[in-house]
Amino acid sequence: MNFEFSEEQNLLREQARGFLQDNCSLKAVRVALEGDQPFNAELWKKVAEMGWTSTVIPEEYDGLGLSYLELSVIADELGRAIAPLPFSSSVYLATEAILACGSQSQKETWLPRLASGEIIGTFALAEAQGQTTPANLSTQGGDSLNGVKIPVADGDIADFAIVVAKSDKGDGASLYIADLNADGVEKQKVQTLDPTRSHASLTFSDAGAELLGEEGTGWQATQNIFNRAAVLFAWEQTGGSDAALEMAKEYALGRFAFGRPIASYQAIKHKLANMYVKNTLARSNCYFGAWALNTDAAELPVAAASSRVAGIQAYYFASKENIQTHGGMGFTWEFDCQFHYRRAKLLSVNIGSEAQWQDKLITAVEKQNAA
Amino acid sequence: MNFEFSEEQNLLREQARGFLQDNCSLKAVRVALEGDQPFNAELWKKVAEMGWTSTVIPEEYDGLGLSYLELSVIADELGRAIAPLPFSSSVYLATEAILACGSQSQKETWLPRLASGEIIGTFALAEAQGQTTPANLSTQGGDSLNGVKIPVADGDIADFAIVVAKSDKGDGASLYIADLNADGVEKQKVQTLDPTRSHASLTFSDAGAELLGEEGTGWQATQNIFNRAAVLFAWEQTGGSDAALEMAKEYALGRFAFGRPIASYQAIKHKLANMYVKNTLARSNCYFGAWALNTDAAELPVAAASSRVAGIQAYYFASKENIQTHGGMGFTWEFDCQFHYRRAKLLSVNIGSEAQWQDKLITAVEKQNAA
Amino acid sequence: MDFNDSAEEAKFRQEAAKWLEANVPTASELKGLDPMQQAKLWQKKKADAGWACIRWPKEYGGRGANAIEQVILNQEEGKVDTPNTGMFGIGQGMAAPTMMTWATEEQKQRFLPKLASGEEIWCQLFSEPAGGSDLAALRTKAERDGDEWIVNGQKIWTSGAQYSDWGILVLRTDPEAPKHQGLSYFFLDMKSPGIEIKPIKQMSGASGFNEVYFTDVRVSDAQRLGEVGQGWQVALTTLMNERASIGGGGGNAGFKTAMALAEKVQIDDQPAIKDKAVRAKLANWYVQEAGLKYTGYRSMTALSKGEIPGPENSIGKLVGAPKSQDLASFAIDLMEQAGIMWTPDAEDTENLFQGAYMSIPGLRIAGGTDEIMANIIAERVLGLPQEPRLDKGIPFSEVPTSNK
Amino acid sequence: MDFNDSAEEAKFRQEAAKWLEANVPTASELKGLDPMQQAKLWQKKKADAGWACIRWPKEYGGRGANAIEQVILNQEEGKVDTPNTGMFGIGQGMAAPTMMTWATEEQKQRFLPKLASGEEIWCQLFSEPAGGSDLAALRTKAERDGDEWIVNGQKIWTSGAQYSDWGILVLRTDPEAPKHQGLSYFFLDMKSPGIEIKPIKQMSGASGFNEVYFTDVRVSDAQRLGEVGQGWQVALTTLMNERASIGGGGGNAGFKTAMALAEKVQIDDQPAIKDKAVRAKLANWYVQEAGLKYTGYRSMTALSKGEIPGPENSIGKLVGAPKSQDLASFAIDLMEQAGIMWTPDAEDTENLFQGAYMSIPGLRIAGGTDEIMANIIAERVLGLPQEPRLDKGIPFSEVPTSNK
Repeated sequence: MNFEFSEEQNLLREQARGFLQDNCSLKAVRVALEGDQPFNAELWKKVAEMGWTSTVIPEEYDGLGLSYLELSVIADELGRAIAPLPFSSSVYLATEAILACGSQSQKETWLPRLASGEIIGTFALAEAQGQTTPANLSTQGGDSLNGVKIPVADGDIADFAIVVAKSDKGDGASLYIADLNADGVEKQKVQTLDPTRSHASLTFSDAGAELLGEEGTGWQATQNIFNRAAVLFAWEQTGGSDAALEMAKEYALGRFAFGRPIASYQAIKHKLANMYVKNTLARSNCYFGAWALNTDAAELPVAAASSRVAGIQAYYFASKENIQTHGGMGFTWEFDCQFHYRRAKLLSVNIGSEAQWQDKLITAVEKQNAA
Repeated sequence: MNFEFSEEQNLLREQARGFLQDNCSLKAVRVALEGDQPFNAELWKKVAEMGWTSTVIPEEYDGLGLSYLELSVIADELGRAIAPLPFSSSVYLATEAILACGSQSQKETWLPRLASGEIIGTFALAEAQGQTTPANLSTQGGDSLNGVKIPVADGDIADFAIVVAKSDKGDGASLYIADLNADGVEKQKVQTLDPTRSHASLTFSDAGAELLGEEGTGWQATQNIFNRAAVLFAWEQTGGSDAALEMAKEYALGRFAFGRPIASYQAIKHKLANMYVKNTLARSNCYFGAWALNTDAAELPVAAASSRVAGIQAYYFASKENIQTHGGMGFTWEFDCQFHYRRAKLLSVNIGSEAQWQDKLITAVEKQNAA
Repeated sequence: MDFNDSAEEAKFRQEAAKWLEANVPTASELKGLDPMQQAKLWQKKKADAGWACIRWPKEYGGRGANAIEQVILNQEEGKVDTPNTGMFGIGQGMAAPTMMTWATEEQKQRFLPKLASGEEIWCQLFSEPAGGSDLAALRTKAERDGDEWIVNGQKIWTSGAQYSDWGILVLRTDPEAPKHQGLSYFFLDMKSPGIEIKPIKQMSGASGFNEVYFTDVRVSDAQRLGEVGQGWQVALTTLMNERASIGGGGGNAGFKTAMALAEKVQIDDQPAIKDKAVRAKLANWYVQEAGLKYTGYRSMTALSKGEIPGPENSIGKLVGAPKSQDLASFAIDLMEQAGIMWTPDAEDTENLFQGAYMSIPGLRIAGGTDEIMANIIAERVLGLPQEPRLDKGIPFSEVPTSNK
Repeated sequence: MDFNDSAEEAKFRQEAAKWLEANVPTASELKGLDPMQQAKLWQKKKADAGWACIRWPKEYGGRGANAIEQVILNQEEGKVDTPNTGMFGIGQGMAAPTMMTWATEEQKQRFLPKLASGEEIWCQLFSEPAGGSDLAALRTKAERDGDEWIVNGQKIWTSGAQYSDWGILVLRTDPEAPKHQGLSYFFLDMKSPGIEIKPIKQMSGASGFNEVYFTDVRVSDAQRLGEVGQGWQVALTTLMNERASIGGGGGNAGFKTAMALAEKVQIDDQPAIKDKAVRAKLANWYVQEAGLKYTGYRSMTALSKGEIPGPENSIGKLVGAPKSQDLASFAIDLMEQAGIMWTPDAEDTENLFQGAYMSIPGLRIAGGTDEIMANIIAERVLGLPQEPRLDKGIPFSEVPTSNK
């Protein structure tokens, strides 16, 4: 067995980490938090030039045609860097949706520009507080789109959105591609817990929309897209968890209390050991998730849910206990601990919360056992 | 406000603790664990002579007519002593059932002998693994009893049992008083995790039985009886939790590692602090539970469930971490840590597990809010 | 065991309620006043009628009341709508008890009545950047110059410094003495030349604390409390009153609000409250909140019996703060993706949990971290030994402060 | 990233499977033999064919195979029904590597082949009542007498002492030297006069461990491994091989069995598996088990690349043991009152969780407590500093061992 990334993939990791250290330092994250720019457009340009946005897009659509293992490595590093980019919206969700459900012409229309990073896509599902289901979806599709999607991650900067609308056919939902720069679409920026990732409400009033996939297959499609995205979200969470642990460790080693480093107290040592444990469980689950995603294995639903739950739990714990390890300075605006704590929550409610994925995990295991 | 036990009640506590130290030491518990006696009959006799079994039974039935605050004090101390007695079965359940549902003549028949400890009662609900409900009850009542109850706490030593049987009327269940020494009743001792409290299966074959309360009111009656018993079980769990903490503390203060007491390591200090916190939350909940039980307050269902959940959680934590604090010796047969760990599980599955009471707690809060 | 007042308690409650009803500031009284002016108006009114700091002796502006009467007054005042007088808390709750114990009779006469009446506001300057949990590691130094001391250094986490008239502070008067023996305790005029105050912005966006810089600030030796080198002992008087006064936090973002949310939002097309996993979590939080509430009742009963509540009150913060953090995080999850939305300045319930999520990390740290609280319970409640101390019995100047 | 064997690995797997298929002991071969005899028969068969201890050099009874080949052999052997050879584990896994590093060529020739073939069983005698987590605090002393040492004292937690032929042990040869410097390492004949073995009964009822008492037991100096005073260093060779070898435990009482139980028992008149609270708990345990499983795959991959697995393997036990305890406790709760029933000797699933509930407290302690495992991760994986040590640099005889 070879349950490791290849030499080339590890090389890619080194390059990615080095690049992000130079171009997406914590200072850059702070600029995104405090500035009025919805995202780091310059960084996005560079990231696209390096081909990250085109990683898994087939060469026929001007992509690199690399595997999901390469994308996993990139997700891991983007998470570690808390990158202020619409990467997950555009790459894990919008691109995946078109790859999975798009017609030949839709692929030809959207994929090359997604690959080049020239356009940004996102995924619009939520309409209100609580779990969105076909039963409570209110956005209407058909020849035109009508309804309000709120919040939509990167909705204010995206050029198009994959919109989940109600359908009276099949599984109760259909997917549409909506040009967000067209008439009948109103973008309204909304404030969030993590200003380093912009969110907006999208109001569709007789807006033009193009069906993506069959009518009445949108709900199952959304589940499949989320299963694939869950692995990549989990990698971002795992990368962030490791960065938070390193931040805590560095501070604990340098901070003295009662004549010795706080890192020499079991209260801190065991706290950091617990972070390490949760991070390791998350990372190892992500390895399996990456394998399942990459090979389109039957285990994907289980692997995705398991990675996702582990990633959510690890990042919440690491980000809050990193603050705690920093003591008084930890909860100041001036310190950077807050970045992880904000991002951890953003990543945990996007594409469905911990409780949803715990339930999905057992459902997937039940299906596996039944098979 | 006066949210404390009275001087008399504290005096009773001192007497009870002193008595149990003399008559129910850990050695006595070990005898119950290793011996072949189903319970400590001599201790039972003394406890009855002191009137503990008659605490809340009205004087007209030869009881002491004291309050549930006194009974709470006794439960606290019995829990602390891990007493090998059928006290909870006979006093918290059987006696309460007859007090709550018994006719005048039934009270006259049973209460005086329960008060004197001359007879022992118990409560027979479970028939199989999992939650027992009116829907899956299989024991049949009517003119005679037929069915198997397993396990029944103290079933092999009890003289009579309150049996929950299926009913096609009302809430789906009826309560019966069954003389366990009569024909048609077979007692079969069963092995359990806590041999210091005997259990048995009871097989009823056309056994004589006497209806307790109205037909078809047995399920609601059981819920009411359990709500009252839950407070007293919680007191036993809280008493046991405190004793486990003291055992752990004493050992940690005397045991040295790397040149200092293990009690000086934060890993142990914070473990014991967490025990203290859980024990305190349990005890404070029990205070409110005792008040609600004693005043038959509308808050009883909430107070009982809250005390019960807190008691279960505190005792599980204290009993397992007491073993952990003892290190290698903690899991030997020779040491006494095992007593609490066994009893914690017994008390947590008798009258319904943590999950059931968590659910009951929220149901009770919902009813309170609706009122 | 009951929740009823004793006869005297009932009488006092009635008296207090009667006075409050008659004297609560009317809208017209408060019209045009800012929160600080409103607070001062109300506090003065209470003081003039003998309802301020009622546990203090009459001669210092109090009423000579007992602890339970204070609790009853608080309960009754909680029932009517009065201006928020929180800014007087540190002065009345921490500075005043210290003055009572350590100040001269003259100083007590001068300062305590104005503390009670809210005419003068006090702040507390103990913490320093290098200190944190290790309070006694403070370095701000005071050098003797005749009848005065010259203060240089920096304090941090000072609430209300910007509007305070006076401050209590601990200073290092002998760096060569062992850590706890080189300290002295003073109070000073916050308007003294050389004091610079900078607000600290928290990750929640709020700025409740300040940094206070001292540059050649002169303090009269007459404003020293206790002997030179006795500062730590005096500080303990102040600190004894701090931790009890800090609650579990989370404000309204508790069980009740979370349950209401769970009744509103949906899981599997039915109210989330029907979801067993949601119920189990809510149940655990209910149990914790109830446990703390009734622990409070028990110490109140002890109070009314004249007993002094001890370190066991640390559990309020130790249990409450992490509970509130997990509850807030879970409530946000219940909202699913909409949970990420937060309008920091809005106070509505839509923003309650998000605000709590961002502010509770501070609660787990301010006034003693979770870890310090656990130490307090382990050492002062359970009597377990301290960790080995490498900072004792040597000159403070030689205590390691970094890997260098 | 894939789960396929490399070409060589596939070849080796095939070869191993082929041999196993042809040589697994038949029922008739094993007929009438007790477990120990069956184990020895199978081990000898493997050794004769070069399939025992395959990582060892050929000249000592091994095959010179690499780590991943050992893993493959284990996987293949796991697929066929063979006698349990667990009793050889300590000798082959801990004594042998120590001998390889520290024994004379002559001793290796004498002992290693018989270790490989199972003809001689070894046990390990390190722990002592006073030791516990603090292994080096051992007091059993060896006094020099010409070419021999006279051993007096007590060891504890010795698995298999009752059937072992030889034992490795660490003894205190100089009580006046600092703790770690006064130790020496020996191996001895477990049948030597003066050795008394008493089984330790555990709370679960099992008796896997022993106390071993030494009264004037004589050991030849030729059976010393390493220099006098070098015992701790030699012991580290042995210990390096211990912790990795101890798993998370819980046996079959894991997620799979708990899920099966949840499908069988009822809550609210439907299968418990439909209960969201049950699902959430099961999900968390699945995630932990999967995390450990794939962490194992990662170290196996490292192995196959020739890397040596490090202290990070401590997480297996640190995560696994408490998880198994909570899972067992929860499974018992799922059975409700029937969960209290337990027939200790029965091995059926009806008793699985109860057995686990009673045995797992030992797993959280044996081979390093949860707390020690967390220290190992903190210090050896994360590189955090040790606690201050009060037992270093002073004569062992002066290290405090009690409050007296």
